[in-house]
Amino acid sequence: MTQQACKLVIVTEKLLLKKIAKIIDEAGATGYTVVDAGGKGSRNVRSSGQPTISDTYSNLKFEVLTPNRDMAVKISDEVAAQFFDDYSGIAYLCDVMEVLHAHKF
Amino acid sequence: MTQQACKLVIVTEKLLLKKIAKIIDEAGATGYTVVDAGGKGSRNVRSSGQPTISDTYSNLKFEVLTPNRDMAVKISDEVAAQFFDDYSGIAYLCDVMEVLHAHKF
Amino acid sequence: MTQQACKLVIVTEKLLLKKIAKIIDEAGATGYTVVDAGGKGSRNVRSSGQPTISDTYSNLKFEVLTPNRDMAVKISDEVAAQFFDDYSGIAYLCDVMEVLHAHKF
Amino acid sequence: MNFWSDFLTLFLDKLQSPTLGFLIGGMVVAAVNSRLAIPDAIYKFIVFMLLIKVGLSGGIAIRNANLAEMLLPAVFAMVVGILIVFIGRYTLANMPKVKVVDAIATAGLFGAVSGSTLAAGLTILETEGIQYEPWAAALYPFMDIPALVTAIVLASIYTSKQRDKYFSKEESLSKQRVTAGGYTSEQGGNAGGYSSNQGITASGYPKRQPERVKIWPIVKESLQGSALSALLLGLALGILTRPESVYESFFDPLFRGLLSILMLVMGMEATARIGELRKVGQWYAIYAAVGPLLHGFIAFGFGMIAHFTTGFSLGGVVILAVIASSSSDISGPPTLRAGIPSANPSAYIGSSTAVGTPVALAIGIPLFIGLAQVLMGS
Amino acid sequence: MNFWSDFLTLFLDKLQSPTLGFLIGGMVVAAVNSRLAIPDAIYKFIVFMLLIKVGLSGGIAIRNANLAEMLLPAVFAMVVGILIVFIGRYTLANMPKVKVVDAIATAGLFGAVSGSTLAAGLTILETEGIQYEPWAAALYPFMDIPALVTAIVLASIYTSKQRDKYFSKEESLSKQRVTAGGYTSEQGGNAGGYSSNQGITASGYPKRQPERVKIWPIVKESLQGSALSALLLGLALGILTRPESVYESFFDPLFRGLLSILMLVMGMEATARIGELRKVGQWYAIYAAVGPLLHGFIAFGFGMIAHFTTGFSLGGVVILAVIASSSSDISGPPTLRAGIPSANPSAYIGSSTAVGTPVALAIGIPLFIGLAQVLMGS
Amino acid sequence: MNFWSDFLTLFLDKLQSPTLGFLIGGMVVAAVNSRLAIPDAIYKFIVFMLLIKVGLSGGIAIRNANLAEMLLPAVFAMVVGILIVFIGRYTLANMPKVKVVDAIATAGLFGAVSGSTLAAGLTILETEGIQYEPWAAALYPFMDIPALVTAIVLASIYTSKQRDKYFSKEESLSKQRVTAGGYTSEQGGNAGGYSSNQGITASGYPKRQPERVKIWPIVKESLQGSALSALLLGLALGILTRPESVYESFFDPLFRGLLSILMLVMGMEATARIGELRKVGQWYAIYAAVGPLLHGFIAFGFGMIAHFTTGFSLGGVVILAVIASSSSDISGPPTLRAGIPSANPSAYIGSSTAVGTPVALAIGIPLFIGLAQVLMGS
Ligand SMILES: Nc1ncnc2c1ncn2[C@@H]1O[C@H](COP(=O)(O)O)[C@@H](O)[C@H]1O
Ligand SMILES: Nc1ncnc2c1ncn2[C@@H]1O[C@H](COP(=O)(O)O)[C@@H](O)[C@H]1O
Ligand SMILES: Nc1ncnc2c1ncn2[C@@H]1O[C@H](COP(=O)(O)O)[C@@H](O)[C@H]1O
Ligand code: NA
Ligand code: NA
Ligand code: NA
Repeated sequence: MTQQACKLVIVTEKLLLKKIAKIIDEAGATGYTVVDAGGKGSRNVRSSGQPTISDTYSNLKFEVLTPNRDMAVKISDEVAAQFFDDYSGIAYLCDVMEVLHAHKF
Repeated sequence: MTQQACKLVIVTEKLLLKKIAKIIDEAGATGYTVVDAGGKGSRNVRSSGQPTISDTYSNLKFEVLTPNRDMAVKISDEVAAQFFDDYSGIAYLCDVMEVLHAHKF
Repeated sequence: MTQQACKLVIVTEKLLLKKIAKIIDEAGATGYTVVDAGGKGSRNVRSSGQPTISDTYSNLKFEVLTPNRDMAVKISDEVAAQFFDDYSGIAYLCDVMEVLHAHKF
Repeated sequence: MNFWSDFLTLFLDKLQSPTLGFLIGGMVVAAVNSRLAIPDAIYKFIVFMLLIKVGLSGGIAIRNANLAEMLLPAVFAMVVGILIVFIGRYTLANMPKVKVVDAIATAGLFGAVSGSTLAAGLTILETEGIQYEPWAAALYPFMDIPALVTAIVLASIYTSKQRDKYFSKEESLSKQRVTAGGYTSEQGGNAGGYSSNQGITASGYPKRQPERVKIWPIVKESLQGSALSALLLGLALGILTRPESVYESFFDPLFRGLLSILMLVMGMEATARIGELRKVGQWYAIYAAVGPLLHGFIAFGFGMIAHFTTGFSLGGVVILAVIASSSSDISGPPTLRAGIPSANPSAYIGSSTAVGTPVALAIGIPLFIGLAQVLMGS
Repeated sequence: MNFWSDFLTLFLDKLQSPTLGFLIGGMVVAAVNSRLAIPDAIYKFIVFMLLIKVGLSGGIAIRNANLAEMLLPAVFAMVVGILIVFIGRYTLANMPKVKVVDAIATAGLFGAVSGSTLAAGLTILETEGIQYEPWAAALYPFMDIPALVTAIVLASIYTSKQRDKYFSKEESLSKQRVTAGGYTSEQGGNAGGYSSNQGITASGYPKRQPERVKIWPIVKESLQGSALSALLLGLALGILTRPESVYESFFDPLFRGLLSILMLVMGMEATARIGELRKVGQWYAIYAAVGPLLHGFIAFGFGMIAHFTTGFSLGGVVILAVIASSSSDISGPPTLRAGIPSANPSAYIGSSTAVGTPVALAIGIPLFIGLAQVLMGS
Repeated sequence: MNFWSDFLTLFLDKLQSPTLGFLIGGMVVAAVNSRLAIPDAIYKFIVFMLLIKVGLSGGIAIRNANLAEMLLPAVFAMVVGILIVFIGRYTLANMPKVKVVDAIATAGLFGAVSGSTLAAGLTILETEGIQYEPWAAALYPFMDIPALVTAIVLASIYTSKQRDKYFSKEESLSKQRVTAGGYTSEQGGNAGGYSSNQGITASGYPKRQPERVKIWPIVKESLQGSALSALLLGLALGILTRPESVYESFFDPLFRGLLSILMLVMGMEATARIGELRKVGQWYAIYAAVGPLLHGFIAFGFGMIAHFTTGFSLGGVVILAVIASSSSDISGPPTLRAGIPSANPSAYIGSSTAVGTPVALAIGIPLFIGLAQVLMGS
């Protein structure tokens, strides 16, 4: 038995890690995956005072599998409302053909 | 000439790197891409004895482009059968519209 | 109001970072996201003289959201033409269901 | 005119110290686009080593010190920290094309303290053989935290006033987009130049309620920063345990060398940030060049009051001036990013790193030490 | 009652050493949620530096040593390592709500050895001026490897017995899901609380065949770990080359300082892991608090036998006790994760890092040294 | 036959030095698949520390040196660097199954200089008490840059000739795919074995125009490399500031220890790269084993000319030989990857790291020092 799903992708500033993780949890998602990312967008504003020399990436990319579009939009709206006025960020939705294996979904 | 493909995504614990790479190779995939990832899921069990303080991510995310769904499912089943009893992990399948350029596919 | 988009993914060698970023910019994309990646492909040629011992990944994965397939193909063709003779790399296109939030798209 | 010639000689002499040499070396290295880089892990560890060393030596010495003496200088440190923010609020923030929140954040960073500048100051003081109170380095948090708190509170008051204006205006203009928030709502101040005109959003953003600023979370946030934590940890260990053996065999001998490498990083940073500063306009550059010296002199003045009233040493006066002239590089920026999220980090980090810190290090420190030496001689 | 009062004085004295100060400092720093962090690269490098130094000094000294003397202590180290695992198997594993595999893995980690605890023990021995055999640090692998091997073998025997039971039951219950594996098949022991009820899978998982445990791969895995590799590399270089110049100019002088930073990390770790330990239940906490001291005393006893029969020094006895009371923090966990995959890492890492190591460091080391000093005095 | 027996004794003696011990230790550690690893950040920092130290000590000494003396050795360094590339172009590149661009890149790397090999050579020279000119280490860039430039120019000339042939052939074969580029167009030289036959591409690749090679960008690229930047920064700081205090308290005492750890990394690297070298064929191995000694002897010869004509010291002659026999490990490979993109990095990095550097370190250095000592004695 496999299941269809949506994948919500959020790219934003590193210092929001904990706050966004909390929003995802509270929305009822079964989990999330996060990777360090760099990038360029429209704001292109630095997020921290860390040295740029030999700097590692200062963005994060969250990927959240959700069972339906609604949960994804709910998370994304909450994140955007709280943070996207002041912080860099983008959120988009991808199709997942099927979730093949998961401990809980 | 471009070609359609499936993208298999596997997120699991870091110490399985070599073993999963071997499974992917043996399934006949032309390659794979892997990134360091963090995340939260249902098990949420630590995989290593490394310090959590200033820890880097302890998950990996594999992405494998396969020419068809069957190869992806084969890899995913093999990985799940061998590891997902004891280790954290999730596997899902995405659509790739087209592979635009590849040295071999 | 949300908007559909394409996601172009390019995995290639790290030392091309700046050059590819420039191509993306010049093609008129609103931004890009980049993460460190490792991987195996057909060429499997090392890209740098850095130690392999405790080496971090030597590939990069670019993800560019573009409003249409044409811009993505344009970027990908330019990158392939300039670099894929001599450097490892793969480029593929995914569907993005919708861009939910973006400062500029 | 003996004073001026003495002072000039001393000042020029200090410019040749290895500390400054590494700073300028770093600037040049970055300017010629060298790929030389000090790994992030090393940078963070060096900062830790320097601040824990400063803390340890203070802590060891404090055991026998009379802490009552510290009262007046500590109060002065607080006063200076708060004063610096207000100065910025009523000068920089009123300049044309300068956004008020950006200016307040910048003033907060200049009021706060840089651990590396402090370390450099202590080293040069020791090289010159000038005495200072063992607890002088512990003045750091007394200036740092009040400055950051003041900046965040001022920004918050300003933003909520703006918001009130904005919302009352908006009520009349029904159906206006609500996405904008504090940033884009400022007329004529959109220095960054980005508007969310083309932005897309799945559903409208809900209105945010203005909140009252709480002081304690800001203080906690500051104390939890890596720089202050290391300093305070060192102080505590110095006072409570007997770390002399490790201090003498490890922390002390490595101090100067690690500092020189940190100076290299600061130099590279300064060059790398120049571009960001340029984007936000020349008023920041002017503020960042004049501020450190002005702030240092104000603190020097307060220090001299303590010198004459309670016998605060001239070395201590220099330290007070150095921490006033320094601007925070490690703990401050993240605290401000969280506390004044609508301020543009390029403005305050660019000002501090590209101009403020080099000025404090290369001109401020030699200036204040030279001044103290002339005063000692007289 | 002279013995007890002497002992108490000595014990309290040791509690003020900088080594412990940094450990406790680290605990406090993490407890107040400070953002102070020692970068991972630095942590790994410090571990390397400490263990190669311990190896080098051993190797240099061993050149002139009579290695025949090492025989009995080495055998005792092996015996103690294996014994510790069996103790855990028949105490902790029988407690209610404790899963057997988790308990065996925990016991394996407590039987194994911590390089940082060993380094701390050696430093304090040297501070106290207590002599020990140059090869004593080389007892490390003789206890570490047998403990890990025993744990993995015991767990494997247990798991395959369970599996047999399970499969024979299952044959009668046709069509039951096969996904479960060793973990969920245990009745009443599902401490982690996760079941794969809601899990989805594209196709059924095939049955896994029980395999015989092979010893050599476990030994190899242990020897290849970074901690043991560094120690053995140091030993080999100490014996085969003339590294005195580098040793004296580099590895030795940095030792204490690096150790103090490592203690800070251990302290921070301990606090960070407390939460995990809490999840797995109080029996682990009790085992982790009592185990190190019990194991240390057992080893002390064996050491005294060697002391009286072959003249093993009292310093050597302390080292034997310290490595017994320590629990592995670097090499052990990954070896166990691979060797007993069905065990919950939170259980064993939590027990070891949050309670076991602080107890061994803060109570074990002063205790055993105090004991040795009292015995020397008498 | 006194010469040979003297030489042999001296040579064997050097083989026991800790520097070599760590190198061989690293090889063994990697060969037994140990998980011991020196974090990347540490590795990069060590390289920085060694080269800035070499630069600083040179710079401090140069202040009083007569730089006119440097002219002849610097010219010889350039000549040797260029010569080495031509030797490789007309030997290795003509071997069967060896691709010309790969061979040229390999020769370029062997002509270029390794900072770590230079550091090891300086250390052993100092241990042996052999004098050398303070500016001798500054010969580094005079050999390094010309070698890399020559290699890139030669490769570029070769590639554009090939391209011309290819395109003129192609014009007659209309509709042939253009994807191929320099790499696949070489008949019989496709050592890597990959062709783009199965490759897919959204649209045809446009033809690339042959470009003229520009020298200055290559020189700049070399100077901007982290190794050369650190060396030159050190030199500049040594000459222009007074860094003696930091040098003596920090950079100098840590030098030997850090070098020993770097040797460990080089050893691990050598083993790790052996596999890559095996893939590209035995001619690379032979070149990499013979090359360093041959290049070293050539440089030794040139050095002796300078010795007899301008009094260049024998220690200086050894340094010239050591940098000639070394092959670049840090700055060279990225420069070549960018400058000769069609060359297979496995070929040149494998040759240099797996064989060239160990040969230069373990045989070259003792050989040239032994030779110098015999010549001094005579
Ligand atoms: N068109 C795009 N494609 C991929 N990533 C993007 C794009 N636009 C923005 N991003 C990512 O989103 C982050 C924030 O964007 P912004 O808020 O526009 O500065 C950037 O740093 C990028 O990592
Ligand atoms: N709903 C989800 N969305 C994205 N990633 C997930 C999700 N659930 C689990 N993961 C990832 O899969 C890993 C293992 O999940 P689990 O086996 O459920 O602990 C987690 O650490 C996450 O990185
Ligand atoms: N089938 C594949 N699936 C995912 N990633 C791939 C695949 N093939 C190649 N790659 C990635 O593309 C990079 C370059 O591939 P190549 O040019 O074939 O060596 C590899 O290092 C991988 O990271
Ligand atoms: Na200040
Ligand atoms: Na133990
Ligand atoms: Na060379």
